[in-house]
Amino acid sequence: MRYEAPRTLESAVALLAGEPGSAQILAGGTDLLVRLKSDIGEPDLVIDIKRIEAMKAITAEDGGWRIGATVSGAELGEHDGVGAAWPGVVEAAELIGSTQIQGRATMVGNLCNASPAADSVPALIAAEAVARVTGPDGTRDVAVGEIATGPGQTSLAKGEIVASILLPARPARSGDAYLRFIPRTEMDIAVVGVGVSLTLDASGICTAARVGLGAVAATVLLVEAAAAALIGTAIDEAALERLAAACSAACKPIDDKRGTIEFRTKVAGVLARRAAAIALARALSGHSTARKAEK
Amino acid sequence: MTQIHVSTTINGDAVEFLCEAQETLLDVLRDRLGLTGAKEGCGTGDCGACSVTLDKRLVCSCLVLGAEVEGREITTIEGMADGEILHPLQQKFLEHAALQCGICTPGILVAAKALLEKNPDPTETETRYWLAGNLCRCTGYDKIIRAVMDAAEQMRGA
Amino acid sequence: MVRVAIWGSLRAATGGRAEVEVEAGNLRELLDRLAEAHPGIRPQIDRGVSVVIDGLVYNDSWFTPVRPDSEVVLLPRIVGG
Amino acid sequence: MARDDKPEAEGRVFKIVGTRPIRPDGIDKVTGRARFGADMSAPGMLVGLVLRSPHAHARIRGIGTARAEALTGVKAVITRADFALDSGDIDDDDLRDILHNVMAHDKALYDGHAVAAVAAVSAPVARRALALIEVDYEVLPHVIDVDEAMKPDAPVLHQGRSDETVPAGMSANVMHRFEFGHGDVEAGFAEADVVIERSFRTAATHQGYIEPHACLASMGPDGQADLWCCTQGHYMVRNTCAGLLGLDASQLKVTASEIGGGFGGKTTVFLEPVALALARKSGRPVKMVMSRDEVLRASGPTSSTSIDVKIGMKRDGAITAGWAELRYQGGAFPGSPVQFGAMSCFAAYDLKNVQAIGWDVVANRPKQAAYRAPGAPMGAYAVESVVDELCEKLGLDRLEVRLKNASRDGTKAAYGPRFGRIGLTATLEAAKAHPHYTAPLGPNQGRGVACGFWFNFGGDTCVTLNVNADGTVGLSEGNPDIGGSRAAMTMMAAEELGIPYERVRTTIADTSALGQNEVTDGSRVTFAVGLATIKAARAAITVMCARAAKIWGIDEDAVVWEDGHAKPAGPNAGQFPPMSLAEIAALYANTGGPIAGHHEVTAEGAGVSFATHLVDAEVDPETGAVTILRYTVFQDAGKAVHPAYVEGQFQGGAVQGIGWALNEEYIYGADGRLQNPGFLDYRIPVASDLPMIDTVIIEVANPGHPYGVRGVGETSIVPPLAAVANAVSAAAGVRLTQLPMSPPKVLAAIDAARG
Repeated sequence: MRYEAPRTLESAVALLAGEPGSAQILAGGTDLLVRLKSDIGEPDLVIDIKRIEAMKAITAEDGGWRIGATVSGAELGEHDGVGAAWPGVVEAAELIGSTQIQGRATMVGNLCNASPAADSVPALIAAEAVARVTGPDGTRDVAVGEIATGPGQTSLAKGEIVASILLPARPARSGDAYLRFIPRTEMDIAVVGVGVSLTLDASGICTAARVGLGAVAATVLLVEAAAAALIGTAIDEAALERLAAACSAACKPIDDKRGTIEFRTKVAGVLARRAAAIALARALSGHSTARKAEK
Repeated sequence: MTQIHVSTTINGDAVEFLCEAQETLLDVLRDRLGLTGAKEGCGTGDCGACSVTLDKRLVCSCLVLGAEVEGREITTIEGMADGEILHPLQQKFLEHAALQCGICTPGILVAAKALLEKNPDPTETETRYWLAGNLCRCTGYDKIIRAVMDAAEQMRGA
Repeated sequence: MVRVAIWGSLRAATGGRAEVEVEAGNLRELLDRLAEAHPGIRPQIDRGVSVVIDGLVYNDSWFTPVRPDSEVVLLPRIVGG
Repeated sequence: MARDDKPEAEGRVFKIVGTRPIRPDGIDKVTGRARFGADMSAPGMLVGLVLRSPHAHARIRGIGTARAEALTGVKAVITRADFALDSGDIDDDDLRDILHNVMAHDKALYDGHAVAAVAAVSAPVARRALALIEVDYEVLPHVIDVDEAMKPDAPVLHQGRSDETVPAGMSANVMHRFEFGHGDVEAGFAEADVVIERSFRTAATHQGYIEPHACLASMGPDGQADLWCCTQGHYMVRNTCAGLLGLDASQLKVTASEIGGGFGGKTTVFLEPVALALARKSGRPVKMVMSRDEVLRASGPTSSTSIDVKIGMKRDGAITAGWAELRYQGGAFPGSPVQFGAMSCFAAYDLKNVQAIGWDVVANRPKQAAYRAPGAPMGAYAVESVVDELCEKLGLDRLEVRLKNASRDGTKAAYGPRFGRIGLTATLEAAKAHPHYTAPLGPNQGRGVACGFWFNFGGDTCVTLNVNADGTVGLSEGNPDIGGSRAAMTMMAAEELGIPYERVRTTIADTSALGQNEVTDGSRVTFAVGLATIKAARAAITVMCARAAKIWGIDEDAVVWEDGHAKPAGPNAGQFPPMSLAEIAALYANTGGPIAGHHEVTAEGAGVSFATHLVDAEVDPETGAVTILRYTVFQDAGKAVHPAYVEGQFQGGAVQGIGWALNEEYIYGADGRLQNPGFLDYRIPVASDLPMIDTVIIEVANPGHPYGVRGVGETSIVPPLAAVANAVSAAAGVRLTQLPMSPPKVLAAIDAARG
């Protein structure tokens, strides 16, 4: 295994594209280093992208925020602007691992690992976030939901790197939230994860909604029926029940060591209802309520 | 195998070492530099026994490559006391009997110090969540939490 | 004679009796006499037993005195974690 | 009779015992200086790694090591053939099983079973060498579940190992049957107003010590060997390794490192004989450290169990009969702790009619090792769950019913003997009087109570106490300090000698320095090593009194020891100013030579111990998630030498029990491989899962110890499984009968109860 730490995105892409053997991007490394030790995955080349200045930044863009690929969960959590605009996305990113993991793990890494249980991805999908992908043939913008194609599989072509994620500008009276279920209070992989983003009109009627559902299928799902259950309603109890039913109906989970099909299916609905209630409260209050308050 | 030359700062001292690409910072600290205070309890970032700070950020040294720390600043448990004067956290851990076997203690002290530098007045809940990545199997955490809260109070008064 | 209480699964070796009597002045004599009188107990004595004499557990001390009025209970060898 | 003896300690006023000094090894452990198993290195050291079976059950038809041996940097490859004593030459069943477990013989018996090992110049080279070893396996059918393993048609691990207690016709996987009890249970059930019978299951759990097994071995061509390792008992390691490798015990010196937790899991050997064999073959020091994956797959978790319990109760709460049948799988070799489950499960109750039957069963899992009060928590869980359900059904107070039926001084225990002085009712009374018991509960919250018992243990113990010329004292003992025992020994030596705590330094000696010491297990150390420390101090005092007598020219018997000074026994003995320990020590060379005291004993007379736990839990009825809200431990310590470390034992045991109750479990796939060999999915409690753990120390002196000490380390893990299960059942409104009570199980139970 070789280690390279290029200074520019272009040289990182060139290294990645030019490696005849296997190559891996090292951002936070919290998944990659575990894989290195598991015997299945010592690649020929590891490309550390943390020396690339342009990827370290969080920048305002068109009323939204662009998050660089090497921004850690801790750095994201300390950024007031992103937290105010997208509290659900930030709380999802902050749920990835322990304090120690937060010091390293990145949201882009979480996306590119393509785990169906990735915490930040349901929230990013609900936020309609867009990944900026740079490769040998240039740069393209891709909806985050199109990055993962299956467990551990992505749509990225050889040599392509996700350089940043754009969280778009959002209208007034919007709110988002992310909830996951884990058996402990920390240090677990989501058994179910739900991200909800919604917008209200002046009369409190929901005009737009997106619901992302994690750990219940081979990839994180965008559940349009769940969004439809909210849109046009005041997000009353009946709407929340329809939302829950839609989320449970969308589940295609497996039985594994972390949960059963029955459990995941039911809890997806429960969490969707609870997350929507938090998102609603945030939309109504006009600003983020305390993240991580819902312990 | 060609080794990588790394220049870094550990506990305030300039340090140079050679390592292989796949070696972790924990391997380097323990096996190449003789700094065995950081422990390997899992090797996968799940136990926190190898906690150090990297540019003041709390990390698991088992999830950092040695090659990554070129030009960075690392602090370990060996850098916590000031000569013969213990850090207030170290002193409070002794007074509260906040360790039994002591294997998790270096990681927990490093993590607790990082907490108090960021938040000098943490609640019990904040302390528990901050330390959730540091497993302790002996104490049930009670005396650890009390020691951290007590050290925080003393440091605020100082 | 010392009366020795035998645990349930060893009673196959004592003709079903829950208590047997042996002539013994100390722990070693007690175990020797037990094994002689009830050969079916010997495999368990070889595997290890503890002996409770008047409420205290003894594992190895052969010359621990046993009085005729002592309450003696045979147990599987007690260890711990 | 002994149980009527007044404890020597009764009424004694202590100066140091009962205080909370800073532990002598504390600064080393808060500064990173303390050296644990993996922290030692030696010049020219090699790295040793183990090749492990990927199959749950497979015949080993052959092992090809030539390609691995040919790899540059590989210095030794070993298999079972490299152990001098093969199974046929060892007539000790236990030792043979240990060898079979350390390195597989003709069959691999579980996922993770060691089949070969290498020593190489670096870890990467050793890893590459492992990949070059060719093992020809014939995969065999396997069995994981204890009830499945008992079926007549189950895959069989060993033929002909069942002993004389097992009835004919059972599966060859059944190794032993135990039965305890007295009275007539059927007659007892006939007297009852209500009889409840339930079946319970508990998953296998691991001790979860944070320090993986590690050692460093070296051996010369003359057979002299040194071994450094993390263990609960380096004398056990010495004896076992000498037996497996054909060494004289005197040739193998074992030094115990600091130990990063054990809880029973480090009371046997795994890597140590392998490292010695590699060191012998390579002629170089060899260091071996397990990964966490290896710890979980191939060290010694405890049993998974299947238990039936039937209890009868009268309307007034009197228990008329108790019956239990316990089935424990102990992994791939005989020796599950089922007898302790069967002996202890009814220990808290004074019963006229009681019967407990235990079955020791093997299965294709790692050989179990002791885990804190081995076997007892599961039995107590089942019995205390049924007692709780009876109280609920009859509308009776749970503590009152336990008090009504509680074992007391002189009660004939369910396992046979009469109890001496015990503290069970004191723990129950303390719980009843505690504000926790009557604090209000909110919606979806429940309160659980349970009692627990452990035997405790004494065993071989050697202590040497040297009085230095400057009046300080060096104490050498042979038990690794796993949770503050150096502090306790230092305190007891200082107390007995009458000198300050700071003037005594306690060292854990290597195996060449002292005689045989039993493993740090059975909650024995503060009791047995403490007893030997006090006796060693008394021996030194006898010497010092004799020296003072010589100086004063009076009879030895005319000198007494008080407050750290030799004094004339009375006016008739003469008028001499008291001589301090330091004054006597300073004159050692003029009065007869160096001054020491020592004591060697197989300590007997450990006092049993009881605890009562109270816990409040909240259940989220929509997800099955459980939150532990409040927890209080009431336990009899006999005498708490260092109360802070006694509290620590109570708290640590309670939290391990909470983990066992809620989320810890060995999860196997259909292929018989462990699916969760890491701390991510083997979920031990983290700090944010817990409240503070309150403790109440009860002190009912043990007559078998000069200060009244009872062991405290193990009893604390016995009640929590049941206490938490009772709290969760109350909060969920449905009785839960399987551990762990992970959210999917709790939610399924709630949904099933609602129909």
